[in-house]
Amino acid sequence: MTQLTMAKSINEGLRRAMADDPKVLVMGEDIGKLGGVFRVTDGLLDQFGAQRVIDTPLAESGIMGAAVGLAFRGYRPVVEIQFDGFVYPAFDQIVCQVAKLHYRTRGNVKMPITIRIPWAGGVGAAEHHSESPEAYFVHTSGLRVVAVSNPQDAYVMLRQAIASNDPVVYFEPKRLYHQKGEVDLDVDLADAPPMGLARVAREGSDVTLLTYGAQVSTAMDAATAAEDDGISIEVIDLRSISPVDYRTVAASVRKTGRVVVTHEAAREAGVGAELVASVTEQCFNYLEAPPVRVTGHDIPYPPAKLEKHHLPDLDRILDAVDRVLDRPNSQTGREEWGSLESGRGAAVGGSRA
Amino acid sequence: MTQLTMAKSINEGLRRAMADDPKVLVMGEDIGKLGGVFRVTDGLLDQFGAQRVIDTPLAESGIMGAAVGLAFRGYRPVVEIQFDGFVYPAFDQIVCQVAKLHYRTRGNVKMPITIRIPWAGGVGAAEHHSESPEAYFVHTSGLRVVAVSNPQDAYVMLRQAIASNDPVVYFEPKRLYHQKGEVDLDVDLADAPPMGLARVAREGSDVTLLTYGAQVSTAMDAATAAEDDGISIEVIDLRSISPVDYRTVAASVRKTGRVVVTHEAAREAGVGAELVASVTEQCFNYLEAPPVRVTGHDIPYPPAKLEKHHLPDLDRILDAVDRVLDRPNSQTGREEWGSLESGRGAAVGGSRA
Amino acid sequence: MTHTLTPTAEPAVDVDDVARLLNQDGERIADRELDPYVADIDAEALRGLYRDMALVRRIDTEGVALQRQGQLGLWAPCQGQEATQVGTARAFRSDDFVFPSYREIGVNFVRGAVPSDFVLAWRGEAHSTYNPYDINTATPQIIIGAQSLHAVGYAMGIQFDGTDQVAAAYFGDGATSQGDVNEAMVFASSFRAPVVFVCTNNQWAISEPVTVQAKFPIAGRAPGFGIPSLRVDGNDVLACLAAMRWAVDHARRGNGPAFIEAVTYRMGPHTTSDDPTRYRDKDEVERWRRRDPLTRVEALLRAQGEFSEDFERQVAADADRWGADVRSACLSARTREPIEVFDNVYDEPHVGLDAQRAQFAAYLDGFAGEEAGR
Amino acid sequence: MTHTLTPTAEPAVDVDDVARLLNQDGERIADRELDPYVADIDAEALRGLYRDMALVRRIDTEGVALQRQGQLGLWAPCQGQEATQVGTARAFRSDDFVFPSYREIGVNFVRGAVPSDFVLAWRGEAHSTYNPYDINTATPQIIIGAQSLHAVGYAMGIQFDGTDQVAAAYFGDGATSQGDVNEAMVFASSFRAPVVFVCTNNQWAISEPVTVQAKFPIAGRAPGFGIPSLRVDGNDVLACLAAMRWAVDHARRGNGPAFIEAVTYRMGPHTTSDDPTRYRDKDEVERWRRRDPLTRVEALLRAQGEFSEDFERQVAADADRWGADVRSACLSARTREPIEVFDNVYDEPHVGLDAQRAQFAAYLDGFAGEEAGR
Ligand SMILES: Cc1ncc(C[n+]2csc(CCOP(=O)(O)OP(=O)(O)O)c2C)c(N)n1
Ligand SMILES: Cc1ncc(C[n+]2csc(CCOP(=O)(O)OP(=O)(O)O)c2C)c(N)n1
Ligand SMILES: [Mg+2]
Ligand SMILES: [Mg+2]
Repeated sequence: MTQLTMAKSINEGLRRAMADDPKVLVMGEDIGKLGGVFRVTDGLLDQFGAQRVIDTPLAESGIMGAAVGLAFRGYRPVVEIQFDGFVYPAFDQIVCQVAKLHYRTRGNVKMPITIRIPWAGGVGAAEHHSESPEAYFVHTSGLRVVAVSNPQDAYVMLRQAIASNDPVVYFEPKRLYHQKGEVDLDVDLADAPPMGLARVAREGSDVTLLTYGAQVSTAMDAATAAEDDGISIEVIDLRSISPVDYRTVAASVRKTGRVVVTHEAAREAGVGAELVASVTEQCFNYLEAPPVRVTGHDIPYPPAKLEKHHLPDLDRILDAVDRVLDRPNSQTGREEWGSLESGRGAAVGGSRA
Repeated sequence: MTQLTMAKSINEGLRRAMADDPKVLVMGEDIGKLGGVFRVTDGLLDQFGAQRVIDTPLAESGIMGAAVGLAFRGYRPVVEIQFDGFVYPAFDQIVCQVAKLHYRTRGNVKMPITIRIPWAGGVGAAEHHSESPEAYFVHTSGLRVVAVSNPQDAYVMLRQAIASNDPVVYFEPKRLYHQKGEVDLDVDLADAPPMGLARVAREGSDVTLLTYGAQVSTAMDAATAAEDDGISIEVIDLRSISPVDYRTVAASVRKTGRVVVTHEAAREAGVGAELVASVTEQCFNYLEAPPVRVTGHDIPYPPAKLEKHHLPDLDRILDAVDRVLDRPNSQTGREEWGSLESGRGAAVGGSRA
Repeated sequence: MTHTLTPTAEPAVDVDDVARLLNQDGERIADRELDPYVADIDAEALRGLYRDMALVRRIDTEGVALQRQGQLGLWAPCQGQEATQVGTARAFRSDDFVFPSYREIGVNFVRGAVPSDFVLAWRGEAHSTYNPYDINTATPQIIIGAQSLHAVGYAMGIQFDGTDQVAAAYFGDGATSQGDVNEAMVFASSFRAPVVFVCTNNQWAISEPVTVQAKFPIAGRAPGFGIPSLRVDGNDVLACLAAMRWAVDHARRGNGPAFIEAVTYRMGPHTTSDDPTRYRDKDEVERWRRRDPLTRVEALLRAQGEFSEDFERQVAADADRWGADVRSACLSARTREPIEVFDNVYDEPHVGLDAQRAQFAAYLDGFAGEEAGR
Repeated sequence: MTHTLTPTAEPAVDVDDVARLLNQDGERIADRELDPYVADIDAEALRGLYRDMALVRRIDTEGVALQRQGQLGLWAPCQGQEATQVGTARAFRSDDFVFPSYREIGVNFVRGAVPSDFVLAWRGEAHSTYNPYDINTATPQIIIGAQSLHAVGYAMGIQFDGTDQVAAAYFGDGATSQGDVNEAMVFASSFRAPVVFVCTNNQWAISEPVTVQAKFPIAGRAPGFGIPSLRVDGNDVLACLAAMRWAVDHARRGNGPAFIEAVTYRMGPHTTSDDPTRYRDKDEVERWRRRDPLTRVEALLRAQGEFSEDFERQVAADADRWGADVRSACLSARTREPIEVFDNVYDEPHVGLDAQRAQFAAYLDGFAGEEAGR
């Protein structure tokens, strides 16, 4: 066991995966000499050389398409997208090729590509540097999607993602890069919990709080704060957001009967929507209150000085906890979708024709 | 009133919008002389010339980016994406530019772009020609998303979309292109229901069936079939899937207490997830059963000969209706997510490290 | 000299400004640069090329017919492009790896596809049939241009492995407008990858003439990316073979990528769903009919006294056999079981999809009984 | 002649293979082609260019300082690129429309940005400050290359409107690898749009040397798309002005797009978050320091006896004022109210977001009380 930052634990994950399997290579922008803008690939170029640590031209579709070709050739490319907001030029290659080639070729061509994405906000960054695009990939059949919340998971799940024959989108919360945690680099990967399993991060009995990535620590803080009010929150770190380990989720919900989901991404058709819908389908008779989502607003990511009003923080989570417990909360006395009841014409938009 | 196919009614919508406003232009692949692969732009080149009916080079990002520039200049481009599966190369321009420029420029630059997408399956087409990508756009803040189900709506909503100062993704179900319906081309657009409003396509009292696009006719057929079993289904044609008119939806759910959602797109984090989550949040106390989604499977779109096993048809909808009514159905006696209870290790995947 | 003003006039695009070894009358034209690449092509080899083209044309005709008869959902005819496809594909070694697009019937034929491979995808039975590793050919790409990057990535892998294989990507004139194809040139050039790009300029992208994509010769674009290129008569099978051998050789020797523009013509509709009379002149089609890739090889062979009746009969018989085989592969196709839509989405167990599959299996099980009951 | 084999050797890239009107010592070099474009540039005008560059450098220095002092989240310095930015931007008319990327401080300065425009976005107060229509300049683009297409679309609009404006897009050497930039060239060429592409080749894309993007001169790529191009010394403000006037003139006269590659150097880090010592030589930086764009203009003016102490003092004073104004605009910034995150997502009422906004307003209302209660 050793204390490592998440950035370093991912770095170790890459290093050891590359040492163990000559087919593993990493590619992306500025990952060579610079070691990546977050230094996650630091030292890899020196150790493995320019054929396995590839500084690519500045073109994400090109990177992803080349990775597909390398996978055709039997390689296991680990692609770094420099920031969450720069994955979109690669979207076509991801959705139409990476996700579908195994299906298209009836299993003959494997796509063991890991797409690493430094992810989400809370770091005061410029536009496009704080996005949470995970729902796009969760909605894309043929991909697996994971989000890590601590250095140990970051290490183990990266190794598992690289070892998987399926494409995995691997989200790394930027705001946790420099947080340290205990990491056992010598863990037996076969024995470690598979990346598909959720983890009960904290046990509780009143409310199930579902989340992933950096929001796990916010959720843990909320659970601690709620304890003072005598509220016992069970926090589940989903780890894999596609597929979701509903066995663990359902066990919790059947116990608590109350669910809050939180993520940074916009709410509409986000991962939270899937979680609420699935939990409702599976645990309806156990639910004591409608699940509540605490998410980013349905707005483009705002300027850095305003991001704290966008990101679901401890207070917004606790307010939602109050809601599912039917305690006084910010929406008490407000009709749900109150504004809907009034002004039919004007409020629906798009009527200027 | 006149009988028109949906393709023709969209054609008329384009023609009249162009005639009324010289800033409206259409652009895309093969939309000029050919009149589009579905003939939706037939005759427009002759009438309006090559500066307003623009055959573009074969590059969707280019088309969308050029449309953004034209919008900067005060034009109102109507972009045709040739098939649903070809929108992904334009994804970056849509997500980062079309959806965000109004926000980025604090309202100074308008993006009155209409993105027309011939959409969805059931037409026996080759790969990439039957996709349902709508959830990607619904999850993208800054866009409006509509899906039409009949020639009259197709005409009116297209006019409204083009007239809107916000970008609108406008989905046209391919399998309805040749279906005829009554169309009033002289309808007063200001008086017509705004595109944001849902429509109760059929009243009913036992189950609310939510859908949009071509699935509306399947849903109507299901409602008719259910009538024979004494089940009264209320079918709601959402028309706008972002935002959704939850006022109309909630009114129905409060009446029926039972909800089935159906769409062709994959289930995971799809529009149905949002609908179930929102309905549960807003109508929890009225719900008698967990809402059920009847959707495409979470698979890449299958080969044409197998698509009928992928698309949610009348029987699958009726099976779901039976489920929400607690009548015998295909899942009777099965534990929900039954397989989850067994075989923890192997079933979660990604464990081969 | 990029620091002096380049001419502002648009370069004229002339379909005859191409490298050529056989003129329309089947006369052999000397070409100092290309001749060495086909020095070994004797009458026997030439007949082989002719035969390939004839069989490809027959497969194509059969495909169109099957579509017209409702046996295929769609067909993308390659008539007119046989020389481009056969000539270039004959330049590969079997261990080279090819990334074709949807119209490369002749390429797949040369690579070793079997009759069913040509029809089952268009019939809607499968997205693809052959195992790409069996014939070192990827499944035909429908997303315009995407495969160009796959070829580059594959070629990078070849480089890393230190073998002397090459990769190749086929795409159309329309495809050259896509970002992916240009990024592919950037990557290929930067990594000096052993990849050959083959642009089949058949003058049309569905209804759009090539001038919508490029008001300049497409082969002229590659050098700007540092990639040598050659513009070749795509209806001249000998020139296509020679040009492609040059390109493949260039890549195989470690000199990096090369680019071939084959100037040809799509004689038929874009696909069987298309109606080209809406957008192009009959005259143009007729002009190109006189450039038929088969007749000029036939003329050459006849002039050499190498086109015997026996050979003609043999080719006709072979073509008939291929036609029949394609037809019977089509008609005898078995549609997979409903539950098989779930196969191969993932390579490893998937808790979500496995549950969904089980749910659907239960639905299918119950279906018959329920159906009877309704 | 695209049908003969093009050379396989990579063209050498020489940073001195550029059009130049002022050498490093500030000596005027005659250039038959470019001279006419700067015939009107007398000492007064030259001092104007010098002054612009000096003020831009000062704004840049202030930005770096403000970032170091924690007043800005980030800053993307333009030091070394002043001649490229000022020289090219001075070629526009005010009614031309410019699409810059994030590093174009000098372009925005010339276009008429006010002090707060340079800092508020980097401070995180707003994604953008000025109204693009006030200075006919789009908000700086962060998505690499995306703006190149916007410029083409805008230029198509100009064409349709029949005016003689031009549009322009600025992007870096790294950006040339992006599909969008290449598609922009395709569209511009096909539509003969009045657009000028300005590629600032500052030798680096963050840590990647330009050779990762292109093993050939970037200006050499445009002609392959049918676009005339010019490679110019990006540290020579006079040459940049001349080249850009040629390009703008070309576009304005209806001759279609033009492309400028300005060869310069990013003297500072990529952004204030970057540490260039990890990836580049001090020597290289020092070599380029001797090519400073300001000193060579100063040398020329001094040689002409046109660089008076008075002028020097005036420039220093103006720079100080700009520095102070930028600083105070930064320090006096007002952060918007929390609820304003909902502003301007849509132009028209939106039933979903309006409800969400109301919900959040209720939350914010209750927050103070609840906070006190906890
Ligand atoms: C990304 C994408 N956009 C659009 C299409 C629709 N489409 C199919 S073929 C085609 C024209 C292709 O022209 P070209 O590249 O010249 O190839 P050809 O068909 O002539 O062989 C188009 C627009 C597609 N398949 N993929
Ligand atoms: C689509 C996209 N990918 C990646 C980035 C991250 N990024 C920002 S600047 C930069 C380098 C740009 O280099 P260049 O185009 O040469 O411009 P310069 O910074 O030198 O002015 C990169 C990779 C981005 N902003 N957008
Ligand atoms: Mg073509
Ligand atoms: Mg640069």
